[in-house]
Amino acid sequence: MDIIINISGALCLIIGSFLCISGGIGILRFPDFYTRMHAVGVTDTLGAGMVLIGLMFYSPDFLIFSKLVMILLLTLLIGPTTSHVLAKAAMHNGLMPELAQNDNNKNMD
Amino acid sequence: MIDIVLLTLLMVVAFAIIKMKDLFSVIMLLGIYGLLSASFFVAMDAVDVAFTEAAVGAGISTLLILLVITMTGRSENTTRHKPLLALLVVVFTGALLIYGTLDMPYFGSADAPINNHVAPRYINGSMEEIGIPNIVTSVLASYRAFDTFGEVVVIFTAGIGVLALLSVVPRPEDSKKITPVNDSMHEQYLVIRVVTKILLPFILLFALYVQFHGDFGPGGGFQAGVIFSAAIILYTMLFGLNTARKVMNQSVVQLIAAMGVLLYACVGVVSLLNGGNFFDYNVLSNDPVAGQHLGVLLIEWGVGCTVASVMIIIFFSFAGRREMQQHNKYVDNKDQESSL
Amino acid sequence: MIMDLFNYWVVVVLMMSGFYIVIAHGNLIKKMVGLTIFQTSVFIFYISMAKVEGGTAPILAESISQHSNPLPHVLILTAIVVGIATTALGLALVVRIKESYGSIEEEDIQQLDEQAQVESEQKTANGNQV
Amino acid sequence: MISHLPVLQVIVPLMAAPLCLLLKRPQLVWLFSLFASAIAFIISILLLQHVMTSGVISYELGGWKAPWGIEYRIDKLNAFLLLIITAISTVVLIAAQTSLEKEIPKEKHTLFYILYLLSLTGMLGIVSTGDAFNVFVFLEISSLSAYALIALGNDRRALWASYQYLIMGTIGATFILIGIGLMYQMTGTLNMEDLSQRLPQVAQTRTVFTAFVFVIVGVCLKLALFPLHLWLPNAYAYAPSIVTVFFAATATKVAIYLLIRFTFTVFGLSFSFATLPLQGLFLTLGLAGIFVASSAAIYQKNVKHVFAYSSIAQVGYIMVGISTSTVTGLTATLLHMFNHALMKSAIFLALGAVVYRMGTIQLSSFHGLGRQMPLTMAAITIGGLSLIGMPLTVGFVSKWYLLIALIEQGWWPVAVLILLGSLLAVVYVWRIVEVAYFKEPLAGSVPVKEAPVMFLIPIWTLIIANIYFGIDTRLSVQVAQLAAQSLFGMSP
Amino acid sequence: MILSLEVMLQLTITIPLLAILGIITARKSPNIREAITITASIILLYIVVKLYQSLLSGKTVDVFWWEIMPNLSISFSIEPLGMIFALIASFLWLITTLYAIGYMRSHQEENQTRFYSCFALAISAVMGIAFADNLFTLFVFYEVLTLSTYPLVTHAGTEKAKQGGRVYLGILLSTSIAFFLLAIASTWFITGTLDFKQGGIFSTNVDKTIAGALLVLFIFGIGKAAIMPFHRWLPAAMVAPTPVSALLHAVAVVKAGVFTILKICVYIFGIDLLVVLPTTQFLLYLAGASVLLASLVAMRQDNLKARLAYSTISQLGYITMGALLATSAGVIGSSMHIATHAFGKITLFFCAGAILVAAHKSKISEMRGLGHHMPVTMMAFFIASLSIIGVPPTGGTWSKWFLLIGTMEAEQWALMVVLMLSSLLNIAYLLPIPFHAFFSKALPKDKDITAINEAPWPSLLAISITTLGCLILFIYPQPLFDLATAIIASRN
Repeated sequence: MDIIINISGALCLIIGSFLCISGGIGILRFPDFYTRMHAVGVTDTLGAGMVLIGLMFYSPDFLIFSKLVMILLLTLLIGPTTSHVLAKAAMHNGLMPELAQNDNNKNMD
Repeated sequence: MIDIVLLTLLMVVAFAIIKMKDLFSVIMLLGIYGLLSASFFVAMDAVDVAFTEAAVGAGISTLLILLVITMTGRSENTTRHKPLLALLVVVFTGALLIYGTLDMPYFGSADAPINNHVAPRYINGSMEEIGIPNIVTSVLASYRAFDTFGEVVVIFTAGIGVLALLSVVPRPEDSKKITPVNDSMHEQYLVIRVVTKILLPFILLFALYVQFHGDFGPGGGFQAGVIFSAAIILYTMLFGLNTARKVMNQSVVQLIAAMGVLLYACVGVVSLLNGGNFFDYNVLSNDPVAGQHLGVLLIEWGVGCTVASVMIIIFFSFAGRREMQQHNKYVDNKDQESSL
Repeated sequence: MIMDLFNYWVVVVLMMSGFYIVIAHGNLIKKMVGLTIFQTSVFIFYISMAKVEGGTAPILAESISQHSNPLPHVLILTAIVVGIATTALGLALVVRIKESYGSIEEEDIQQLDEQAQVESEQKTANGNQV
Repeated sequence: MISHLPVLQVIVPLMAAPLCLLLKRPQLVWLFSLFASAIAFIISILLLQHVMTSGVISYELGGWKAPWGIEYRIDKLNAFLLLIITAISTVVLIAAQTSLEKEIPKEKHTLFYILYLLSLTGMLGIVSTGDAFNVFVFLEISSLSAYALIALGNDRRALWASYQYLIMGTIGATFILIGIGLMYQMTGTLNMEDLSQRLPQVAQTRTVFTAFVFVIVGVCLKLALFPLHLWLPNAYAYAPSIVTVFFAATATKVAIYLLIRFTFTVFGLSFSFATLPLQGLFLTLGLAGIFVASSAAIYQKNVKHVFAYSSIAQVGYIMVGISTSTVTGLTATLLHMFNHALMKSAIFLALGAVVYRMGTIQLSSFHGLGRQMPLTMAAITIGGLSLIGMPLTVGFVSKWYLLIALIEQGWWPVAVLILLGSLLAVVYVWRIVEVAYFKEPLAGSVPVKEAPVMFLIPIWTLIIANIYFGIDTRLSVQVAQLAAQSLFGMSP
Repeated sequence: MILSLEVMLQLTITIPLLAILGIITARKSPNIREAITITASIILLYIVVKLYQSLLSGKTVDVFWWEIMPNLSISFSIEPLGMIFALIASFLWLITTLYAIGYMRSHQEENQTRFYSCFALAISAVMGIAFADNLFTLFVFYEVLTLSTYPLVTHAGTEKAKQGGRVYLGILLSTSIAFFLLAIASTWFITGTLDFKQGGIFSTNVDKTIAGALLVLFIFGIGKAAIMPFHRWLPAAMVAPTPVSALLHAVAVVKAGVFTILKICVYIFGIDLLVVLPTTQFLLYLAGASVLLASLVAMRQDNLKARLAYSTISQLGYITMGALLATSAGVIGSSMHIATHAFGKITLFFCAGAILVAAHKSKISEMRGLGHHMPVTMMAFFIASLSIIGVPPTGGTWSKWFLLIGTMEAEQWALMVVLMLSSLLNIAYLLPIPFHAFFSKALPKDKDITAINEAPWPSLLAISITTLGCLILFIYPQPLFDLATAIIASRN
C-alpha cells in the first residue's frame, strides 16, 4: 500500500516539477506575450497542482492534507483568474498577438 | 545548502534592481526580493518573521509603491549623481562590516553567546511562565511587550503621518458628484470581481485564524492585521474607493486604529491598577498563567486592530490622493476645452 | 571559516547594494526601494544570527529539544513593522513632492529650489530698492 | 504610584495621542495635549527629585527582570534630559494653537497635536529606556512623527527637507540597528547595564569595534554633527514654527544623550576613548562644525536658517565638551544642552511670533521690527546675547565651564578657538539686531502689531529662564555636575 | 535720611536703573524726563560723596549679591581707586546731563528717551565697575557698559553711524570675549579666586611666563583702554552726539578701561609681581608707542572731535604706562590722571559740542576768529588744553608730574623722554586752536561768522563748571592725592 502511495506521489511530483520547468522554459522561448502567458498558466495551475497532489500523498496527518487541499483549491481558483486579467489588460492596452500580426502581414502581401 | 541558493538569488535580484531603470520592474523585483527573504527566513526557522515579511515585503509595500508610481510615473532618469563617492562610502562601510564579521561566532554555532545568555530562559521557561507553545509570541507579547507596544505606536504614527500628508480636503462638488451605480457586474471586471467576492470571506476568515492561532503556530496580531487589510484593499481596488468608503467609513477606521493602541495600553494600565508593573499580566487574573494568556490575547487584538486599520487608512489615503489628482486633471481638461 | 561566515558576507553585500541605491540614485522612489532592501538585508542578518545548527522553529512541541534563538525573531518582527511604516511615510512624501515639484528626480528638485532661492532674493532686493 | 513614575513618564503622552483622535475638535485637542505634556513635566520633576535623593530608579516592564524583560533605568543624566524635554514641550505647546492658525490648515490641527505628542513620547522613551533595542523602537517613533511634522510646513521645500531627513534618519537608525545587532551577537543581551558588564570581556574583538563605529555614526547622523548636518537647516527652516522650536530645543539633545549613553555607559569610557581616536575626532569635528556652521549662518537670508546653522555650531561646542572626556568637560556639555535648549526655544518661538505677524522670516522683513514688535525683538536680542555668551545669561555659564575644562586640559588654542567661534555668533546675531532696531521699515510694508499674548507668555517665560539660570546656576550646575560624575563612575 | 552704607552702595547702581524706569514712563513730556535724570544724578552724587566720607573715616563696606558659580560672585566693596572713579563719574554725569539737555534740545535730536535711558544704564554700569569687588563682577558690568553705549554711538541711525557702531561693538566685544574672558578664566583656574586683593592674588611662585602671557591678554583684552592696535573704535565712535563722545572719552568708557587695567595691575597681579614679569617691558613700550603715535595722528586731524579722540588715546597711554611702571608714583600718577584728564577732556568735548551747536562747525580750519563770538567757550578750551598738556595752573600738572617721577623711579628713561615729547606734541595740536580762534581773522569763505554767539546756557554752565574743576584740581589736589596714595598705602 505504502509503495503505491509513494510511487504515485513521486510520479505526481516529478510531473509537476517537469511542468514547472517547461513552463519556465516557455516563458523564455515563446514569441509573444500571450503565448508566454500560456506557459505561465501551465506552470501555476497544472505544475503547482501536480506538486500539491504529490505532497498530499506524503502528508502524515489529515490536518496537513486538508491544508494542502485548500491551497490547491486556491491556486485553481486564482491562477486562471490572474491569467485572464493579465490577458484582458494586455488587450485593453492594445497589445496584438504576434501570430495574428504575422497572419495580417501574410494577408497584406 | 538551500540558504546559500536563496542568498545567491537575493544577490542576483539586488543587482538587477540596481541596474533596472524601469521602476515598475524594479518594484516587481522588490516584491520578489521580499518573497525570497521570506523563504530564507523559513530556512532559518524564523516562521513568524517569514510570515510577516511575506505579507509586508512581498505584499503591502510592493502594492503601495505600485500605487505611488501610478501617480509619479514609472521611469527613472538615467543620470546618476556622484556614484563614485557613493561607491566609495559603500565599499568602505561594507569593508568595515566584513572586518567586523571576522570575530563573530560562526554561523549556526550553538555555543554563541546569544544562545547561552538570555534566550535559554525564553526557550526553557516560557512554558511555565506564560504557557504558550510559540516562544516568539510569548517573548513578543509578554517578555518584551513594551517593544511590541512601541511597534504598534510606530505603525499608528505612520498612519497619522500619512493621513496628515495626504488627506484630501473634501471639495464641495464631491458631494453632488453622482457616485457610479453599482457596476459590479460590468463586463470588463466580471470574472475577477466574481472571484474576489468568492475569495473575500475566506481571506477574512484566514485573518481571524491567524489572529487567534498566533499562540500556537506562526501568526499573531500583526500578520492577521495585514491579511485583513489586504482583503479590504483588494475589495477597494476592484469596486472603487467610494464603494469601499461606504463599506468602511474612514473615520470609523481611524477610531479603530486609536482603539487598538488604547486597548494595548489599557492592558498595561489595568495591570498597574492591579498592583503589578506595567504590562505585568500575572496580576490580570488570580492565576498568573491565565493572566498571561488573557494579556497576550488582548494585546494581540490591539495589534491586530491597529495594524489592519492603519494599513487601510494608508491605502485609502494614497488612493484618495490619486483620485483627487485625476479629478483635478479631468476638471482642468474640461476648463481648457471650455476655454477653447 | 569561509563557509562559516559566508552567509554573513553575502548579507553584507546585500545591505551595501541597498545602501548604494539609497545614496547613489537620484530617483526618490528608487531611494525608497533601496532603503527597503537595506533594511530587509539587516533583517536577514539578524535572522541568520538566530539560526542554530539542527535547531527548529522556536515553537515548543514534544520530541524537539533544539530550538533556534527566538529573540532576534521578535526584534525583527518589530523592525519589519518599523520598516513598512517608514516606507509608507516616505512614499506619502514622494507623492506630495511630485505634486508640488512636478518631478521626483533629486537633481530637478534641487534646481527648482535654487531657482526659487534666487527669485526670492531678487524680490527682496527689489523690495529694498522700493 | 510613585514607583511607577518612570513608565508613566512615557505612557501619559503616548496614551494622550490616540485619545486626541477621539476628541477631534482642535481646541479641545490642544488643551488636552497641553495638559498631558504638563503632567509629563510634573512627573519629570518628581523623577528628578527622586533620583537626586535616592539614586538610580530601575523599573521592570512586565515585571520581568532585566535582561529578560525591558528595563527602564532613570539615573541623574536622563532625569535631567527628561526635565528639559518635557519643560520645553509644555512651554512651546502654549503658543502652538495661535501659531498653527496661520501656518496649518484647520482640519490638520488635530493630527498635528497627535504627531507632536507622539514625537514627545518617542524622545521620552529613548531617554528613559535601559534597553538597547527599545531605544531603536522609540527612536523610530520620534523620527517618523518628526518627518510628518516637518512636512506639514506650508513651503514646498518643507517636503523636500523632510524627505532628506527621512532618508538620513532611516540610514542612521539602520546603522544603529546594525550596531545593536553586533553587540547583541557578541554578548547575547540587549540590556544596557548588562551590556556594559559583558562587553569588556569581548572588548578586543573586531566585531565590538565595528558595532561601536556603527552606533556612533548612526547617532551622529541623527545629531547633525558636522559633516553629517546637511539635512538639518532646511528641515528647521521650513517646518512649522512650533515644530522648529520643539526640535531645535530637544531633538539634537536626545541624540547627544544617546551618544553619551553609548560611549560612557554601554561601551565604557576606557573602551570608547581607547579604541577610536574619539577625542581627536570629536574635537576636530566639533571645532569644524562651530566655524563652518557659524560662518554659514552669517550669510543666510532666512533668519530661521541663521539660527538653524547656529544650532549646528552649538552641537559643535557640545562635542568639544565631550571630547575633553573630563568631568568638567562633560558638565559643560550637559549644562550647554540645558542652556541651549532654553535659548534656542526662546529665539525660535520669537521667530514664530514674527512669522505669525509678518508671514515671512526673511531678514528683509525684520526692518524696523524693533519698534513694531518691541517685546519679541527684545526676546530675540536677549536670546542672541545668551547665544554669544554674555554674562548674566545662561550662555555664559556653559561657555565658562567649557573654557575651564579646556584650560584644565591645557588646550589653550582650543579655548581661543571656542571664543573666536562665539565672536562669529556676535556677527550673525548682530546682523539681525541691527536691521531690527536701526533700519526703517521697508517702504510699502504694512506696520504690524506686537505678537499676541499667547506667544509672549511662553517667549518671556523662556527668556526669564535664560536670565534666571544665568544668575542662579545652583540647580543646573549641581545636577549637571552630579550627572557627569555619575557617568565617570564617581560617587558624588 | 539714614541709610546703612551697604544700602547706599547698592543704591549707586540701582538709582540710575530706577531713573530709567522714570525716564521711560515720562517719555511723553521731555521736561519731566530730564528733571528725573537731573534729580537722579544729584542723588547719586550725594550718595557717592557720603560713601567717600565713610571711606575717609576708614569704614569698609562690602556687599554680596549672589554667587553665580562656585567662587564666582557678584559683590561690591569700596576702595580708594574705585572711589576716585565713582566720584568723577557721578559728578560728570550730572554735568554731562546738564550739557546734554542744552545740546540735544537745540539739536532737535531724535528719540531722546532711548538716549537718556542708555545714558543712565551706562552710568549704573560704571558704578558697578567702580565698586566691583572681584574681577568677575567687573567683567559683567564691563560688558553691560559696552552694550549700553552701543545705542548711544549709533544714535543718529545713519549708515555712517551704524558703521561706527559696528566697529565700536566689534572691537570692544571681540577683545573682551577673546582675550579678557580667556584671561579671567585662566586666572580663576590658576588662583581659584578673582577677588581684588591688595598685593595681588597670584602666589609668588606662579609661572612667570604664564602670568606674563596673562598680563598681555588682559591689556589687549581691555579694549576700552584703547591701547594700540585696538584703538580704532575710539575715532569710529566719533559719529555719536557730542555729549556721548564726552561720556565715552572723558568719563565712562575709556576711564572704565584704564581703571580696569589699574585695578588688575594693582589688585590682581600686584605691583611686586608686575615688575618681574617678562612681558611688562614690552607692554610699557607698546603704551609709549601708542602715546606718541596717537599724538602724531592727532596733529593731522582737521575734524576737532577726531583730534580730541586721538589725543584721548595718547592720554590713555599715559595711564596704562603709569600702571605698568609698577612704582607707587606711577600708580598715583595714573590714578590722578584719570581724574585730571577726565575734567580736561570733557571740557574740550563740551567746547567742541558748543561750537557745533552754536556755529555748526566741526572743522578746526573753520574756527579761526571764533573766539570773539564765543569767548567763554574758547577760554574754557584754552584752559582745558593746558590741563591736558600739564602746565600750571591746571590739575594736569600734578598727574604728569607723578608720572614723570614714576618713570624715574623705574629708571625707564626712554619712557620719560616719551612723556616729554608727547607733552610737546600736545601743545602742538591743542593750543593752535584757541590761538587762532582769538588772534587770527576768520577765513573769507565763512563770513557768516558774525551771526554766531554763545551756546545755550546749560551747556555754558556745564563748560564753566568743568573748567573750574580743572583749576581747582591744581589748587586743591589734596583729597585726590590722598585717595591715590591710599591705593598703595598698605604696600609700604
